[in-house]
Parts: sequence; C-alpha cells; structure tokens
Amino acid sequence: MVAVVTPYTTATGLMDTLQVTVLVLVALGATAVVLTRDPVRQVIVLSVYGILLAVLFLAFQAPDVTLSELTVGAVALPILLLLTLAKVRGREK
Amino acid sequence: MQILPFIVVVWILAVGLYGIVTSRHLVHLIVCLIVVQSSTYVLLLGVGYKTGAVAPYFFDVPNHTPAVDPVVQALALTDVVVEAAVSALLLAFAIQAHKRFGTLDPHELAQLKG
Amino acid sequence: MTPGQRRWLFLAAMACLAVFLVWGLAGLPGFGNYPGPYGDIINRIAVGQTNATGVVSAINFEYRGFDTVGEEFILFAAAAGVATVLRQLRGEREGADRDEAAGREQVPTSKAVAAVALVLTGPAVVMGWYLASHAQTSPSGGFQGGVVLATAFVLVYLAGQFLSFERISPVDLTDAVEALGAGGFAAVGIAAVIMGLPYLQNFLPLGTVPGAVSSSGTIALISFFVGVEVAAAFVLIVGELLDQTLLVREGSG
Amino acid sequence: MDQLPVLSVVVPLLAAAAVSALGPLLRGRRAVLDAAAIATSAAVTVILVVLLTRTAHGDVVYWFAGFRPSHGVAIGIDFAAGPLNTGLAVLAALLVTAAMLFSWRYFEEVGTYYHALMLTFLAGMAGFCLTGDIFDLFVWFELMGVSAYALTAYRPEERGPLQGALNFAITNSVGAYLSLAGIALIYGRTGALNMAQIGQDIARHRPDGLVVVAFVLIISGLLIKGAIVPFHFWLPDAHAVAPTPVCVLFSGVMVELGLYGIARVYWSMFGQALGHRSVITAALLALGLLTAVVGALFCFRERHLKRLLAFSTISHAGMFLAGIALLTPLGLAGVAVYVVGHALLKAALFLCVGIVLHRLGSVNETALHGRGRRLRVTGAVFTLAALGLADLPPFATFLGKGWAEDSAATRGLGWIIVIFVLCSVLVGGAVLRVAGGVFYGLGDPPTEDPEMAREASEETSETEQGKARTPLTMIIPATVLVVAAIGVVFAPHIGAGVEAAAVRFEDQAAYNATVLSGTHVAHPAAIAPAEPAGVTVTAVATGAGSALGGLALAFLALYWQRLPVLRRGLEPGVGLARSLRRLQSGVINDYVTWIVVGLACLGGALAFAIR
Repeated sequence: MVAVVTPYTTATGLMDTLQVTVLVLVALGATAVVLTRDPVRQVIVLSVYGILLAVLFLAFQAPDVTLSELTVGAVALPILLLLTLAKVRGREK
Repeated sequence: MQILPFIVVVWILAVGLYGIVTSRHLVHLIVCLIVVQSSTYVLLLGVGYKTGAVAPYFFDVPNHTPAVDPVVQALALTDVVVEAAVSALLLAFAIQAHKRFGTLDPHELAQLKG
Repeated sequence: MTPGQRRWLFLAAMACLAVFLVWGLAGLPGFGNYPGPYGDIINRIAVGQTNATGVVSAINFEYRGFDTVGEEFILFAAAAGVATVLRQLRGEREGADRDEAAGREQVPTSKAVAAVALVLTGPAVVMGWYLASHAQTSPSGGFQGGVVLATAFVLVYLAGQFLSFERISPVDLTDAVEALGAGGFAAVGIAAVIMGLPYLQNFLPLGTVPGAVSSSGTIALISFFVGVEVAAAFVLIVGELLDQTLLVREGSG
Repeated sequence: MDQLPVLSVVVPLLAAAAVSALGPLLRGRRAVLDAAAIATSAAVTVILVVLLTRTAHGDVVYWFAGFRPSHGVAIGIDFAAGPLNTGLAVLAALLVTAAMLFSWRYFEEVGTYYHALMLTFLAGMAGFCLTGDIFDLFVWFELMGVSAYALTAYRPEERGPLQGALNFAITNSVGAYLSLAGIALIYGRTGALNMAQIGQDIARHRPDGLVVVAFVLIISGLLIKGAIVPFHFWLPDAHAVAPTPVCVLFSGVMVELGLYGIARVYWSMFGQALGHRSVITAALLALGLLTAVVGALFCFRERHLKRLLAFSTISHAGMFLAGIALLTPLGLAGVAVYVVGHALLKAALFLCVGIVLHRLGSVNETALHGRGRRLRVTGAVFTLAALGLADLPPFATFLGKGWAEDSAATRGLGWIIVIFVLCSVLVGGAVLRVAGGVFYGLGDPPTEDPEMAREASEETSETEQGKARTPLTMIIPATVLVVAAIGVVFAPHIGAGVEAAAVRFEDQAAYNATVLSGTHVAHPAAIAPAEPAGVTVTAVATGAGSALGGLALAFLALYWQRLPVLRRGLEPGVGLARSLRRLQSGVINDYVTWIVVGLACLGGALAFAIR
C-alpha cells in the first residue's frame, strides 16, 4: 500500500484509528437497530445509527454523503417513522 | 484494516436480513430494510477510498492533490434518495395495512388474506 | 414455516452466503487502494471543464446528470404513491364524519416547543437555501438543501398547528411545485436538445472564477430545481402522514 | 445528432410532471387526461419504432451531455440501442398504450396520479432497456420498481392490494440493494460503470471470486424481478391485487425486462470473463426449468383467474430463462420472439379477465362457471389467446419456442423439449379450461377448494357492478393484440432479422468497439448463422402438439368428475398440492428467507464450479 503524502493529507495513523473505531461502532449500531424490537425505541436507535454512519462517511472523506445521511438518516426518516407510529398507536387505543 | 470495512459490510447486510426474516412488526421490518441498504453505502464509499487522500473538493486545495473517488460518493447520494423514497412509500403501505387489518404483524396479515 | 424453522433455515443459508460474499470481497484491491480510473480522471478534469470546485456535485449534475434525473423521478413517483395510498383513506373518513375537520385547529402545542421551533425556522430556511444554491462549491446541493427546507415546514407545524401547515402547503400547490421541480430539471436537459446539443449538456456560460455561486452554468440551475423538487416531495409526504396522524388523534380523542 | 434514444425516456417523464402540475385543472376532465397519457405513450412507441429501424446497421450509441469516452474510458452515461433491446422497449411502450386505452372506461374514479405513475413506469422501462451503464440500469430499475409498487396499491380500499404491494416492494427492494452491492463490488475492481468497459477490463484475467460474486449479486435483483423460483413468491401476490391494466404490464413486459437484464449483464459484462462455460448454462438452465415446472403446476391448480395467469407468467419466465441459458444466438432469437408473442397474448388474456371483472364482478373460476356465455366476443378472443399461449401455430409463441428447442437439440440438450412441451400443455390446459368453463359452460364447475374460494371472493369489481355492455375501448385493444400475435410470424425476414440481432447482441467484442470507440463491426456470422432460423417441421409439430395436449387436458379437467377411474386416481394428488401451496404463504419473512436460500445455493454452485 502506497500512502499518498501531501501537505493536505491527514495523519494516516490518526485516521486509521478513527476509521476502525467508527466502523466497529457502526457494526454494533446496525446490530442494535435490528435487535431493538420496540418500534419507537428502534427509531431513536436508528437516529443514532444514522449519526454514526455520518461520522464514518466523514472519516471516509465524503462530506457530501455525510450531510445527506444526517438530513435523511438521522432526521427525515425518523420523523416519517415517528409519524407512522403515532398513527398506528392512535388506532390501537 | 485492509478488509475490515468489507467484513463490516457483510455483517450489516446479514444482520439487516436477519431482522427482516425475524420481524413481527412491519415498521420494524422497514427499518431493517433501511439497515440492509446502509450496507451498500459503506461498501460504495469503502471501495472508493484512498489512504491519505483529501475529499474531492478543490476550493482551497490545489487541483492536483490526490483525492478520494468522487464517483462512489455521487452514487451513494443517489442511493440515499432512493432509500428515502422507498421507505416513505413502504410506510404509507404500512399505515394502510394497519387501517385495513388492524395489525402490523406479517404473519397475521397473511392469515387474514388466506 | 414456523418462525423457528425459518430462523434456522435463514441462519444456515446466510452463513453460506456470507462466506461466498467474503470470498468476493477478498478480491478487492484492499481498503484505501482505490484503483481508478473513473474517479481519478474526473478529479483531474472536473474543475477545468465545469468550473465547479465540488466534484461530487459536478458528477451528480453534469457527468452523471442523467442518473439524477431518474433519481428525482423516483422521489416523484414515491410521493405520488404515498399520496395515492393515503388520500383515498382520508377522503373516505372525511366523507364519513365531516365535523372532524372543524377540530383540526385545536391540536395544542406547548409554548416552549412553539418558541424553539419558531426560532429554528428562520435558520432552517436560510441553511436550506444556502445548501441548494452552493452545489458547485462546497459539500452541499439541491438534495440536502431540499430536505433542510422541508424541515423548516415541519418546524412551522411544530410551532403552530396543522392548520397553518396546510395554509403554507396547500396540497394542490405542493403537487404542482413538486412536478415543476422534477419537470424543470428534465426540461433543462431538453433545452440543450433543442439547441442541437446532447441531452443535459451544459449550455450556460461557466463564469470565470471557479467556485463562485454564479459559476458552472447549468449545475446551479439543476441544483435549484432539485432543491425545489425534494423540498416539495418531503412536504407532501410529511403532510400526508401528518393528516393521517391527526385524523387518528381526532378519531380516538 | 440523433436525439431519439433520450426522447423515449424524457418525453414520458415530462408528460408525467405536466400531468401532475396541471392536476387541479384536469380534475373532472378525464377525457383530456386520458387522451394526453395515451398520446404520450403512443408517441413514445413511434419514437422507439423509428429508433428500431435505425439500429439495423449497428447499435445507436448516445452519450449524455456529450461526454464521449476517451482512450476507452467512459466518463459519462451512454444509451446503447440495439435491435433487441429497442424492440423490447417498443413492446413496453405498446403495452402501456394498450393498457391506457383499456383504462379509458375501466376506472370510475382516477386522479392524475394513476396517469403520472403509468408514465414514470414507462420511462423507467425504456431507460432500463436502452442504458449501457450499470448504475444507470439500477436507477431505472428502481424508478420502474417504485412506480410499480405504487400502482399495485392503487386501490387500497381492498383487503388485498396492500399485502401484495408490501411483499412486492420489500422483496424487490432487497433484490435491488443486492444488485447495487454487486455493482459496487465490480466498480471496486475496475473503476468503471460502463458495461462495455467493465467487460473489457475483467476479460483480461481469469475469473476469480470477485467476478463470480459480483455476477451473482447483480443478477439476484434481476432474478427476483424476473420471478425465477425460488425468488418468485411476490409475483402472484402482486398480480392478484394490482389493477388489471397494470397486470398487463407486469406479466407482459416487466418480468421479461428482468430476464433481459440478465442477458444484457451477461453478454455485455461477464460473458468473456466467465468464458461461456457450460456451468453457467447448467445453473441458469436448472433455475429456468425448475421455474417452468413449478409455475405450470401452480397455474393448473389455481382458480383465481389473475393468479392463474400470474403463475402461467412464472412458467413462461422459466422457459425464457432456459432459452437464454443456452447461450446461443438461435436460443436468444427464439426467446425474443417468444417474449413478444407471450406479451401480446398474455396482455390480451388479462384484458379479457378485466372485461369479465367489469361485466360479471368476479374473477373466481368456480363462481363464473357458465356465466360468461353472453360475452361472445370476449370469449372468442380469450379462447384464441389461450390457444396461442399453448403454442398453436401460427401464433408467434410456437415460432419462438421452436427456435429455442432447435437450439437446445443441436447443443445436445434435446430432453429440454419434453419439459417445454409438458409446461405448455399444463399452462395451455389451465387457460383453456377457464375458456371452456367460463365462456362456454362446458363440463362441471371445478371442485371448490375452500382456501381458493375465500381468496377469489375477495376480489370485488374494480368498477361498478353490472355493466350491460363492454365498451369498445376494452375489447378492441385485446383483439388487436391477439391479431398482432399472429402478424408477427408473417413479418418479412423475421427469422434472419431477429437472428442477426441476436448474433450482434451476443458479440461482446463488437459491442465494446461500438460503445467505446464508435466503430461498427460487420457481422458475417449473421448472414449464415450456424443454426438458421426458420419454420421447421419440429417447431410446427411440437407447437400443434402442445396445443392439442392443452385442449385434451382442458377437457379432462372439465369432465374428470364424471370419470370414476380418474377421480379415484387423482384424489391423493390433492394433498400433495396443498402442502406445496403452503410455500406460497403470503408471509414476507418467508419470501426473504427463500431469497437468501436461493442465493446461497446459486452462489455455492457457481463457486464450486468456477473455482
């Protein structure tokens, strides 16, 4: 592996550590999302998972995708999910 | 480090599919589908990464600076939109299903239909 | 299949599939060794060709702009689908008991929530607008901007009540705006065809300074239309879901 | 500058946006809305037909935004319109036009969304057919999918639609994401998204794990869309509940698009790299024949007319895949003609079922027994289409299938013919049984299977009950489609033309040259192919034999209760059929499990064989 070195590159060791840490957290996060069986709680876990993914994408040098994942994965989708659950709960009463 | 990101991809995919297969609640199932899709983002961005390279923006860095692959990032962006669109549609179906059948359990839904 | 059988069948098959997948992934060049050439070439030529310093936006709106046309219409079709599925239910219920509509104004919101939401609305609008209009320079673009703009509308809902949300986004108008956003993007491409150029070719002047807001020709225009489409689609979807939610609250309350 | 390829996609998209934007103005003006949608789809058909004539001397390649490849590296997206894929797009546009015509008087209440979604569906199909870029393929696949999910759930007042739409959307989404993972994988190796460029790149080395896994992942989404066993479970659920005009598109062309995708991906990307091994033939052939048999068996014992036709589609999809799996020009040419014939006939059959539903308010074969006698024209059209589906010459189906069978025989796989004929007899017998029972009141009403009856009775009319007359806009499209299915056979130079197209489709080197450097390669092979296509005695014999067998089986099915010997013999079979039926459980968890199992088997088999 040939690392490219320029004045603009981040220190490789630091980046590696960050990436490995976040990757492991993402894997755990995905597991947590799936294993949370209560839908409302799951939405919150999903939101956290979205943020973790966003951090991972930042560490992968993808700020554009980070922004999308934050707006969609961590905010918009949870809103849609909560609205759906509100609807479903309402009917169960 | 060489293969770790890709192992994580397989793990996310497998866990998401496990969630779909064992889910007893449609909203839960849809969230698991979102997890399955998130594995593709990680894979896309993973294959386009270059160690030590900068993000593909040349506003304040010179044009020849090594940068990570911008194409996979564009693809991942499209992927995010698809995810949002499909999830919204599926949630609408789920609401309707609940209204019609009074349940969101796939087993009970299938029973009702016969 | 019983859930137990299904779980074991799945786990066995998934284990095989996982081994198979890892076998394939092991053939990749290894993390951090992207081999090119596609991305490297575009990184090299994009700024010179399009005057956009954000290469991802240059790809989304120019090199692979046609993908984005499809993507916008996926969102368009999904919003149409959500509206189709949910509106019929709404029409039915409104027909059944009309007085529910009168109760709509009385969904209470706590003062604190309202205040916070109102304070946030302004920044959300500004932020959304900024993102949608800076696609060519920095990590941003029509999609993110559109979602943030739509969030502003949701904040208005939190601050006030559904009635004001409806006043801001009458359904027909949102429909029309969404269609204009998606259609506008496709039409920008057609404009090039009318000029005898290939579809989506950048036919506007690129400006002189790379990265300026007015630079990069059609990229800015397309990003604007995408922003409009995305914001309208999300407002439409959230609006439909909200309506559903409110009907339930009123129905059960 | 030839702008036709892009217009075929952008025109329906703009029309969809316009219809939606002008929604409030169009409300209450159904005629304007219908006319606009029909005019758009007809215009797209014309555009594509003109494009088809231009592909005669080489693929038409269109680079978006003018980014042509430099030094064999593509930086933009291309459309590569060859005769076969453009022909498939023509078929899609034609069926959309027929479906729109049919819906003119079919739905009492439709908003602008139905029309907008049909148009985005058409755009998705056209883009999917024409694109030469693997990620662009995914985008149009998704547009097609999302429009189709929404159209399936178009009438959510019914019990069914949501169940069918949910299963459809979830299974197909899982498939799409797996395909995307495959695309990412191959991109990680080649750094390219253009199919020709990827093919050129991976052909340089021995195929390794990455290539095999990417191939399996990419085709997994297409296998699901193509309703191949064990990935097919969503299809009957979706068909049973989707509005009839939408079923026309699902069965007639959407499933076939999935199979086209497999052929495209194989012949533009993986063919050279995998080296046309017999293991690919074996794997795809096994899947195809399994699908053909399972679909035919389920079809025969079905009583719900739309589900019956859906299972017949599955059976045919299996035969199409088997034909593609032969990896020969004649096999592919046969499948192409077979797909056209099947699409026209199946569309006509669905439209007739729509008329039955419109007039008689049911799709339950048992309940309808003898009630269709008044519908003389519909009955005649249905019966003719049913005979065509059983491969009666001179319907296009017999010709296409005959070529595929010829090709199988020359490859030493003659035994396939037996399975093909068997499936045709079963499927034709089932549909002819419906024709005889419903429209002519022959024999006894089929025995009531309680489960089936409950299912069928749920389907209530999509339109108001008790229509006294069949509108002309309903019966004319069906009649035209049946006539067209015969007309195809008499098209001038059909054999040589289609076979030349298939030779070109399977010439990967020529495709690469056309796309990446803009040069057209002459095809001497097309002039004198190894196995020339024509009407052979075998084709006529097997076709007529299948149709006769189908008729005999239909009469047997209608009268078997009066023959005590058969009655005693067949009774035990019912139990077996019931346990088979349990697989089609309607539980989405099961369907996804089967997808994983199927992929594990397919992947494992290929891994062992190619390693």
